Amino acid sequence: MQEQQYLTVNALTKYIKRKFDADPHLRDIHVRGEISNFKQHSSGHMYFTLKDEKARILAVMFSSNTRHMKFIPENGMKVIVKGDITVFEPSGQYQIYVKAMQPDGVGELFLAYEQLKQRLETEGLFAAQNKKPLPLFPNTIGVITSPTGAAIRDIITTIKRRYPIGRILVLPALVQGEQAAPSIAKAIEKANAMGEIDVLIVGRGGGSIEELWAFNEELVARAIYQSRIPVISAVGHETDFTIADFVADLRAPTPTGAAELAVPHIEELMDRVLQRQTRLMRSIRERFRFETERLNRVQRSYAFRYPKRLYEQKLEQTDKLTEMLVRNTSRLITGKKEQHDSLNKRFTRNHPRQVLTEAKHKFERMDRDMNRALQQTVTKKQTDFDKILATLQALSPLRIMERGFSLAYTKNNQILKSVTQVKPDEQVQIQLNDGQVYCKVETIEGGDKNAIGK
Amino acid sequence: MPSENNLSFEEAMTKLERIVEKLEEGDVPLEEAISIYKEGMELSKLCHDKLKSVEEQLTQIITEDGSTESFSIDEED
Amino acid sequence: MPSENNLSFEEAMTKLERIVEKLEEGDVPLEEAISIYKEGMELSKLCHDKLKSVEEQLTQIITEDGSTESFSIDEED
Amino acid sequence: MPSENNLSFEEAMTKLERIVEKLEEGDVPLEEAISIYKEGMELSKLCHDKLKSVEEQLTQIITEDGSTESFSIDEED
Amino acid sequence: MPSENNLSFEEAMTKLERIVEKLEEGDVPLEEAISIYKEGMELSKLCHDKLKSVEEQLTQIITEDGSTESFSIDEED
Amino acid sequence: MPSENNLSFEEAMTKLERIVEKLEEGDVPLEEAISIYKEGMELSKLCHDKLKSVEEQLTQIITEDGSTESFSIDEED
Amino acid sequence: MPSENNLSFEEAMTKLERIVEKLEEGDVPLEEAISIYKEGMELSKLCHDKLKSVEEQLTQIITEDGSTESFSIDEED
Repeated sequence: MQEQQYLTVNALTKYIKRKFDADPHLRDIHVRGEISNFKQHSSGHMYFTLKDEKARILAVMFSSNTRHMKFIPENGMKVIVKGDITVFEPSGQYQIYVKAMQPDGVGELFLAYEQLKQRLETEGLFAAQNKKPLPLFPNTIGVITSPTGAAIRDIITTIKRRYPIGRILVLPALVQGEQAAPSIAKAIEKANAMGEIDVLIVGRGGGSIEELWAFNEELVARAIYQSRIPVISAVGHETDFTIADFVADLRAPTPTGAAELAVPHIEELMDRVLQRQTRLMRSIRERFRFETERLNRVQRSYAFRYPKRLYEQKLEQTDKLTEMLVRNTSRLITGKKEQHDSLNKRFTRNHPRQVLTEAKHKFERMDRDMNRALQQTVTKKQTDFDKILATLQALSPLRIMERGFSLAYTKNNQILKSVTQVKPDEQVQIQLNDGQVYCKVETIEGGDKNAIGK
Repeated sequence: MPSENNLSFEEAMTKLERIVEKLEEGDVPLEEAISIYKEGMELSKLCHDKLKSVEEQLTQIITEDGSTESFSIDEED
Repeated sequence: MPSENNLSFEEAMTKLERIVEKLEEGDVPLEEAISIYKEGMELSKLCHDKLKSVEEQLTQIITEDGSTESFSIDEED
Repeated sequence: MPSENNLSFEEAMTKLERIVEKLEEGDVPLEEAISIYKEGMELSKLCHDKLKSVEEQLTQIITEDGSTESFSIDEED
Repeated sequence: MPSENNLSFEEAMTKLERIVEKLEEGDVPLEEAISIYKEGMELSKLCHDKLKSVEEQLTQIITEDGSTESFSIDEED
Repeated sequence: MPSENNLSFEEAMTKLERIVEKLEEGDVPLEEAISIYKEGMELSKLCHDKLKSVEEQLTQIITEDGSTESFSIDEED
Repeated sequence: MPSENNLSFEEAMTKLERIVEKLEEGDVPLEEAISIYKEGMELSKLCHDKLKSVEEQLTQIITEDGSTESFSIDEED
């Protein structure tokens, strides 16, 4: 048993408490017993023991639940309590937490109320979705209550004051005693049968729980539930709800309250009509103003106010482009012109005049050189010739004649050296220095060889 | 709009409310809005007149035998 | 432009607003711009006339129904 | 150049722009330049005429619709 | 030299340029130099005339279309 | 010497140059010298004529194209 | 002395030189000297004539080309 797990007391107690809390049979249970050991704490909480002949249980009732109690509990008092069972962990004791307490005896009514309420609720008689809306402007208001007493007076007064155009139809009913429930139920049925009532007020003035009991009966509850006409319950009790209150389409705390809920106030209605009228006018005016503004906005728009802008910019654009067209064309042509001018300048610079001039110079030089060269050649030849001619002349054998000698030539042009070469009458030519003498031989002498020279 | 005179106050109010809402929503075309507005003004006048011109209604009680009698409370006490 | 007369105020306004937007965007071809502008002017006149007519109708309602006096656009605030 | 009369303003402007660009680039032969220039001047005239026509149309519209202007603008602010 | 009249300005300029280059190189025989020069003179005159004619045409266009006044080659700088 | 007429100025000048050189060497027999000289004179005449013709051509260009002349020269600088 | 007429100027001059040399030697008998001298004189005449003829030819060439002379010199500088 060494592996046995040990529980802490706390864990065990928590476990037991959870068991208690989870059990629905320990929830909202009704318990009958006698009070003992009653103590009321200064905080208002009550602590006591409930017991019978054979057993006892600790009980706690917190002040929040004691507030509406209509009696003060004391030791020895027999009561019926309603509450939940749970475990108080620090002491490990189970207790009943009392939520409601009734003295026993009345206790039976209370139990019946609780049971009926639970049943009807389960059946859905209290369900919100089954509640009928009240007419906004009821023509006829049905009132089911006692025709005498404060309740009917409060209702009628209130309705007449608030809504004089509403018709009030009183359906008298007993609201207390044995016959009350069937009487109320019957009145409800009658109201429905009449078919002219728009809303029903069912109720009475305040009283003890027994006095109000008819409104806790199933008969009344079902009649209310069956009603086609919306029902306002008006049981004059501020705190406790009757079954009728739960079933009714609307609950009013008092008859006066019911009348106020049943009809609108005529002044409010008038206000409402006027307010709608105002809203109508404001709305149409706003609409008109809105649309006017909308139109104005459009009319004030740039495009409408300055329609010239539609084309002014384009005009500018066109002008600019045209200007560029002119400028670019002009520039293009100027460029071509400059190109031509510069080329032409180069061209002109290369005028062939220069070439011609150079050619001429060269030609002239050449021409001159040629003439000069020829001249020199000819001159040299002339000079050479002149020189040799002079030499030749200087060496001339005929120079002897300059000294008085002469040469005689035969007719055969032979120098006459011997007399034998001629005969008389023959022609002889004598060459002198300054000319020639032509002679005729007259005689011949000699034969002596050295006759002249020796 | 003679038919509208037969409307109950409640019907007239309901119509009026709807018209007001419709106009306030603003989705109604302008031309329709003006005719709705006209109708609304007439309904408003109708409601106004109905509230203004009503005489006080009688209070009645159903007797045991099922007949209806006028009923008045003792205003005193 | 007889068809345009059948336009409701809202339709005319919507058209008009579109025209203004288009014109203000500025990319409208020149020839189209002028015809759009023309159309816009006609729509503007149409809307203006419709509003004028609404205003007259409103004034008339008030006059007929003396009780709800002094309707006027200026009345607000 | 009758076909050019069918050009829209924008088309004419685009053509003109291209001509200006071409001239700016400077690659245009001299003889072509003059014919391009002529064409450009015609386009420019076409654009101007169209603008003139638009201006006249506008003036006419504004004169006709002089009334529209006044209504709504005054009442505002 | 009738064929040369069919030359475009640019073709004439190109031919002229070649002539100028040749002349600038300087080795041109005398007779060729003179005939080349003659041709150059004609080409230069052709270019000049073409420029002159273009200028006149431009001036004429401007005059016809009075609106775009004062076009002139001088307008540059 | 008909073939010589087909000589260019430069060819004729070259021939002439050779003749001058030969003459300048001085050893040329007289008769040969004179015949060489004769030939030189013809070449010289040819060159002279060519120069004359070129000059005339030049003058003619200027005269014919008086406008061109003035155009290109004046316009310079 | 018909053969001598076929001599060139230079051959004649050479012959003449030799005659002069012979005469200078002085040993020549008078008769021979005289005939040599005569021959020299004839050669001399031949040379002289050739020179004369050259001169005439030159004069003739120059006269023919008289124009040439004036052209090139005057126009220059």
